[in-house]
Amino acid sequence: MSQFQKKTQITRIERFSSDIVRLTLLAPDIASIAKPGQFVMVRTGNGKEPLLRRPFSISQTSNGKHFQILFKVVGRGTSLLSHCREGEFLSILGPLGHGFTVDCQRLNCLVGGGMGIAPLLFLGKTLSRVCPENTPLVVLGARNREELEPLVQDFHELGLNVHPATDDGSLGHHGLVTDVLKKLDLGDDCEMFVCGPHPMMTAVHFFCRDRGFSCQVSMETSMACGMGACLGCIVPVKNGAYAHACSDGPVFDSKELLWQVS
Amino acid sequence: MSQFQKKTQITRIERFSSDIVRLTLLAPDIASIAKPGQFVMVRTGNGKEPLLRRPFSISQTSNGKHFQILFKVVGRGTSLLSHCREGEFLSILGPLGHGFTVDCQRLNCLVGGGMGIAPLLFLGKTLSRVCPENTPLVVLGARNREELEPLVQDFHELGLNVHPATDDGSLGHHGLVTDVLKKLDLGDDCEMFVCGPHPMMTAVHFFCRDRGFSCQVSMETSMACGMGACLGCIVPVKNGAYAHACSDGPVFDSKELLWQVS
Amino acid sequence: MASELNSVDLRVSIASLNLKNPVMTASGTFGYAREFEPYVNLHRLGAVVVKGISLEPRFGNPPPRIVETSCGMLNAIGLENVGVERFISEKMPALQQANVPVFVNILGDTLDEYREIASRLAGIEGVAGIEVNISCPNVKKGGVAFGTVPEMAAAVTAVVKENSTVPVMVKLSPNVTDITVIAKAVEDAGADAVSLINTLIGMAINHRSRKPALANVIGGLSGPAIKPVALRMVYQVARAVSIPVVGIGGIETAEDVLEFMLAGATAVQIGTANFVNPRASEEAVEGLARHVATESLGSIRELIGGLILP
Amino acid sequence: MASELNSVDLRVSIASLNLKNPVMTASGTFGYAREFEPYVNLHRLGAVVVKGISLEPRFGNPPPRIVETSCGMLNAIGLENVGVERFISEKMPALQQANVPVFVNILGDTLDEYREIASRLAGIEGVAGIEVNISCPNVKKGGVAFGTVPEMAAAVTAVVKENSTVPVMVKLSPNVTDITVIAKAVEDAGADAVSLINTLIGMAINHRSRKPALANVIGGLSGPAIKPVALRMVYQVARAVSIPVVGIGGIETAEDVLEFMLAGATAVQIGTANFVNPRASEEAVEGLARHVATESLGSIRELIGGLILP
Ligand SMILES: Cc1cc2nc3c(=O)[nH]c(=O)nc-3n(C[C@H](O)[C@H](O)[C@H](O)COP(=O)(O)OP(=O)(O)OC[C@H]3O[C@@H](n4cnc5c(N)ncnc54)[C@H](O)[C@@H]3O)c2cc1C
Ligand SMILES: Cc1cc2nc3c(=O)[nH]c(=O)nc-3n(C[C@H](O)[C@H](O)[C@H](O)COP(=O)(O)OP(=O)(O)OC[C@H]3O[C@@H](n4cnc5c(N)ncnc54)[C@H](O)[C@@H]3O)c2cc1C
Ligand SMILES: Cc1cc2nc3c(=O)[nH]c(=O)nc-3n(C[C@H](O)[C@H](O)[C@H](O)COP(=O)(O)O)c2cc1C
Ligand SMILES: Cc1cc2nc3c(=O)[nH]c(=O)nc-3n(C[C@H](O)[C@H](O)[C@H](O)COP(=O)(O)O)c2cc1C
Ligand code: FES
Ligand code: FES
Repeated sequence: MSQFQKKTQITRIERFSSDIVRLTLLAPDIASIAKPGQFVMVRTGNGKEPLLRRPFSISQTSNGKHFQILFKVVGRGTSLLSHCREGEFLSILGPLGHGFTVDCQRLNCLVGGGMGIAPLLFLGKTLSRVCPENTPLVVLGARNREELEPLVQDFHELGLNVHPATDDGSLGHHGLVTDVLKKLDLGDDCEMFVCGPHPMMTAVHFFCRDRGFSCQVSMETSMACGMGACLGCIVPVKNGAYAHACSDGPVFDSKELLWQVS
Repeated sequence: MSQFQKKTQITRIERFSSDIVRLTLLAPDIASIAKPGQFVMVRTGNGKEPLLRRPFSISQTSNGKHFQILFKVVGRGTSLLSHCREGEFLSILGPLGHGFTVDCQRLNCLVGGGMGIAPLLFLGKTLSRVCPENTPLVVLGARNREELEPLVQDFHELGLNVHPATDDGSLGHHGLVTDVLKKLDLGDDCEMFVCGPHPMMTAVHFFCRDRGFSCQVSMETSMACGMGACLGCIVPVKNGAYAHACSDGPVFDSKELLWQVS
Repeated sequence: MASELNSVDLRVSIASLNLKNPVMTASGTFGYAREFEPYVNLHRLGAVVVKGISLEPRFGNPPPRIVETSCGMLNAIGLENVGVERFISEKMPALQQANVPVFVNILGDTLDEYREIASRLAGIEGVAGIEVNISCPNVKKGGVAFGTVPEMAAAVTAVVKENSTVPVMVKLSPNVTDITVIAKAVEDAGADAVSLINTLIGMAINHRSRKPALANVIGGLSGPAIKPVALRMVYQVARAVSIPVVGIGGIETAEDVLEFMLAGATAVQIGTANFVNPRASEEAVEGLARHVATESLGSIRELIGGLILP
Repeated sequence: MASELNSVDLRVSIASLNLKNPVMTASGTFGYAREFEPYVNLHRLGAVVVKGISLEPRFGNPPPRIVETSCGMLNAIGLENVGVERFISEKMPALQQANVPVFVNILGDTLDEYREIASRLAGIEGVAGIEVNISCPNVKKGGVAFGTVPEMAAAVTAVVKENSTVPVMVKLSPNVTDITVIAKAVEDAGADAVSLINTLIGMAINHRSRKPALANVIGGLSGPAIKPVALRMVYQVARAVSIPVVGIGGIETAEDVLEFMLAGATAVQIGTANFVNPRASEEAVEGLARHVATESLGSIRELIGGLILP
């Protein structure tokens, strides 16, 4: 697998809301080979604090030259990133991990929550290209309209219709994405692509299990290295063992993982 | 003694060379009471690294509203400071320490080397105001013309004539400030105000001792607190004891300190 | 809001001593308190601990005495202090005015010195408690052994306790294999509380000059860098002893204080952070009050040892 | 310039083993080396130390296993590994290709386990040395005691040495009162070298959830935060023993390597820094070469223990 450590230039900064930012980075090596579901490890500053890189999904590539990350400010690392300026350089490792596996013969359904929507945009774009005859379903959830609208917009630009859901009902369905899923006609050979908060992924996993659908989930864990060296990023699998989100994932067949009924 | 901890706004940034920067800060509380030779402790970033504040001399005040610091980039703290933007806020403690004592009856001679010139500008300005009949002598040294010229300029604007010296001869005397001092007519009742590298201050101290001149030196040491709490900033005085640069100084009568003949 | 915050219950007790709140300042980082008056309302703190006092005045180590490290600093002050007599005559009067409980941090090279300092301080107005420093890494003579050998730690504790009229807190060194052994030894010897941690022994080198960064070669590491070690030791000691534990090490904010209290600390001391933000201690008190109010806790004491184990 | 740098003498030896240069990678931070091939020319490193290997495979601790701290990180991996048999069959072949000396880090719960692992590794092609981990803080059984009691440290050393055909390096724990005592014990028991430090035991708490940040509650602290402690211990141990000392702890750059070598280290290991900058080890080698060239040193060995004391 090809991976690179690169100083990449920030060519564009978009602020979607007070705490949601998208950066476009010039990185042909990475952008030209990245696959949907893969991620990068980003150094958020030049100093020793925060010490570790932060993982972000590749949320889109363009022309094989640029790629984007979309993130929410939740702590010191993302706060530093959000204060970057155009023209500055960021140190990036990537592309890392195994992405989504696509099959044009099935009904593909993308389910994203919050910042979990980031990798699904890349997936949606790829599906539109490789399976032009097979338009995927897209179900996206977030806290409110402010957070969701700009992301929905991106899918519209790909020509994809979106079923939105918000916690406060300010856009689309008032409630959970699983409520929306239940109402959709998903046939009997559906493949679900899910990325979002753990409770949401748990719910979608059980939903798919009950209906006999396949389900690919992208797992978020704490990561120190992103390349299989630290063994910190585990997710429990069957019979007491663990898989490594960075190298075995981040995308897993949900059936391989251990899920707790809540 | 009045001291303040303030978030102060950067109102102006001047880059004199690749590594010499002057910041103007809006801080009426501090600017209105500061005296030449006093310093401030500056937090150079928002994170935990670098952890400690950095000491900088107050290099000028204006209108009782603004004050300036002039510094050279030598490490991580000064590098972070040099990347600040106008409008940003810096956390400042000050004014700290005891400054210079002036006597209008004597021939005042200001001797500065490198960034040690910073506090002397404030002193020169004050002397011009409080002792208008008594123009001080000014001798300034630095590595080269690039470093020294902008600082000399500031003294010219005060109407003060400067005797420059540079290590490479690119401006003024080719050599040390003490060479220049030896050639000047200093009379027999001269008061020397010195700030610069330790070897320079040592040389000026012995020069003054031999001629019977008074000599006030501003001492630089590593400082953690700047306010007499950590006891880290000591300078050796007579009989094995120590003085604290931040609270007993930074300006000392050179006769009180222990100097090593080199 | 401000008045609401004043009414929240932040009180904690260390033996017979009742503190307004759990926030104290750490010895050697708050001078004799007076230095912080421009920044802090001293009477709003739980207590202050003053710079370590010895029997005779000490000049301390030659310079350089401090050096910054990653998220921390090393110091080798060498216990510079004015000695117990001048402390009482010159420093106590101002402290008595400050209206805040004062712990005097004491240190000696021999049991007799500890005894002597304790007796001189006994009955001095304004001394609310004694903190016995058995852990300073900078004194070459008895200092280190007192803090690392349980029998010696117990002996110092007993001597100071016998000669004191106020609560005695023993300050433990982290530079040991098992800190709970020392903690139990001083508890058995009569300590009213333990405070921990003192600095970790460390070193820095300037590769250009090829010299140690400190004239003393080694020094004590403090600041955020050591917080994980301090938190672990407080957790271990709080489970091993039944006297109050005072947590120290890398504390900067109210959140840090909460963590130490959850780990089992009854109170805390803020050290190096005072240099970075002289108002750190008072801001921590304010932050704790906000937390107790927001979380609708009956009192901050509910948090002590409240860590939820997996 | 590049060719000039290739000709500078960076060689060091650890017992019978001659290394190209003093830069190794630390166990548990470099996987089985293969993970770093996209970033590092492995053959340019002095040596690599692989993740700790036990007799049987281990799943390790439940998540969360890592948490960041100020200028450091805590880990409680719990020694997840494939076991010695699968290590030999699955991991060694790739390592043999890599053209770099490999140290295998081994750990056990009993003397017998150490003996068994050492014998299985004896004679395996590509194993240049054994690093005996007696210091991992995460194993609840014998792990900690082996590293903190001199007699036990000596016993493990002797057992591994007897069953090994390659140099044996013993990795010391910093969580002890006097690390020189353990270092001397393993030297007397036949260790060819000592490496230090392993992680400091620490803890982190999430004050919102009131839970420990690690499922294992405590973990090992690494990174720049611990460098001053590591440097001090390397300095002390280098003066106490006459076998080579390998310095570990917070090393990120060639400058850090120089500091450890001045303190007495013959070689070093880069750990946590590999996560931040996967090229850290190779860049350190390059930096050392530049330093030796710029300072016109005959060889890097001139620097070992070259600290100038005041
Ligand atoms: C494979 C992968 C892909 C990711 N992709 C994206 C993405 O595209 N966009 C995006 O915004 N984020 C993404 N994340 C999460 C992102 O890495 C974290 O938000 C980021 O590391 C936080 O860094 P910080 O320094 O700002 O926060 P910290 O100071 O480290 O943490 C602040 C708070 O956020 C919480 N937090 C930290 N990491 C996570 C996490 N992984 N999930 C949930 N909460 C966390 C912490 O517990 C803490 O409460 C991804 C994570 C992984 C593992
Ligand atoms: C009272 C006082 C007033 C000062 N006024 C000024 C001023 O007006 N302008 C100015 O440029 N500097 C001044 N200094 C020095 C200034 O504080 C340091 O340059 C600064 O702290 C360096 O911070 P840093 O993080 O960039 O460097 P660091 O990373 O801390 O150090 C980088 C290098 O610089 C060296 N260094 C650090 N501090 C000093 C020092 N005090 N003197 C000499 N070398 C040092 C270090 O040994 C190291 O080699 C003053 C110092 C004191 C004590
Ligand atoms: C400059 C300095 C001086 C100190 N002097 C003393 C002292 O005299 N007595 C003592 O018991 N501890 C002393 N300490 C240790 C602190 O009280 C505290 O235990 C340690 O710094 C850890 O806390 P921190 O990380 O919050 O600083 C000193 C620490 C520093 C940084
Ligand atoms: C994630 C992680 C896993 C580790 N695993 C091991 C191990 O298996 N065996 C071992 O002896 N040390 C292990 N260590 C300790 C390191 O080898 C090293 O001693 C320590 O991290 C200090 O060096 P550093 O500050 O450069 O990281 C591990 C460290 C980390 C961070
Ligand atoms: S993040 Fe290090 S192994 Fe996955
Ligand atoms: S800098 Fe702390 S006492 Fe002077």
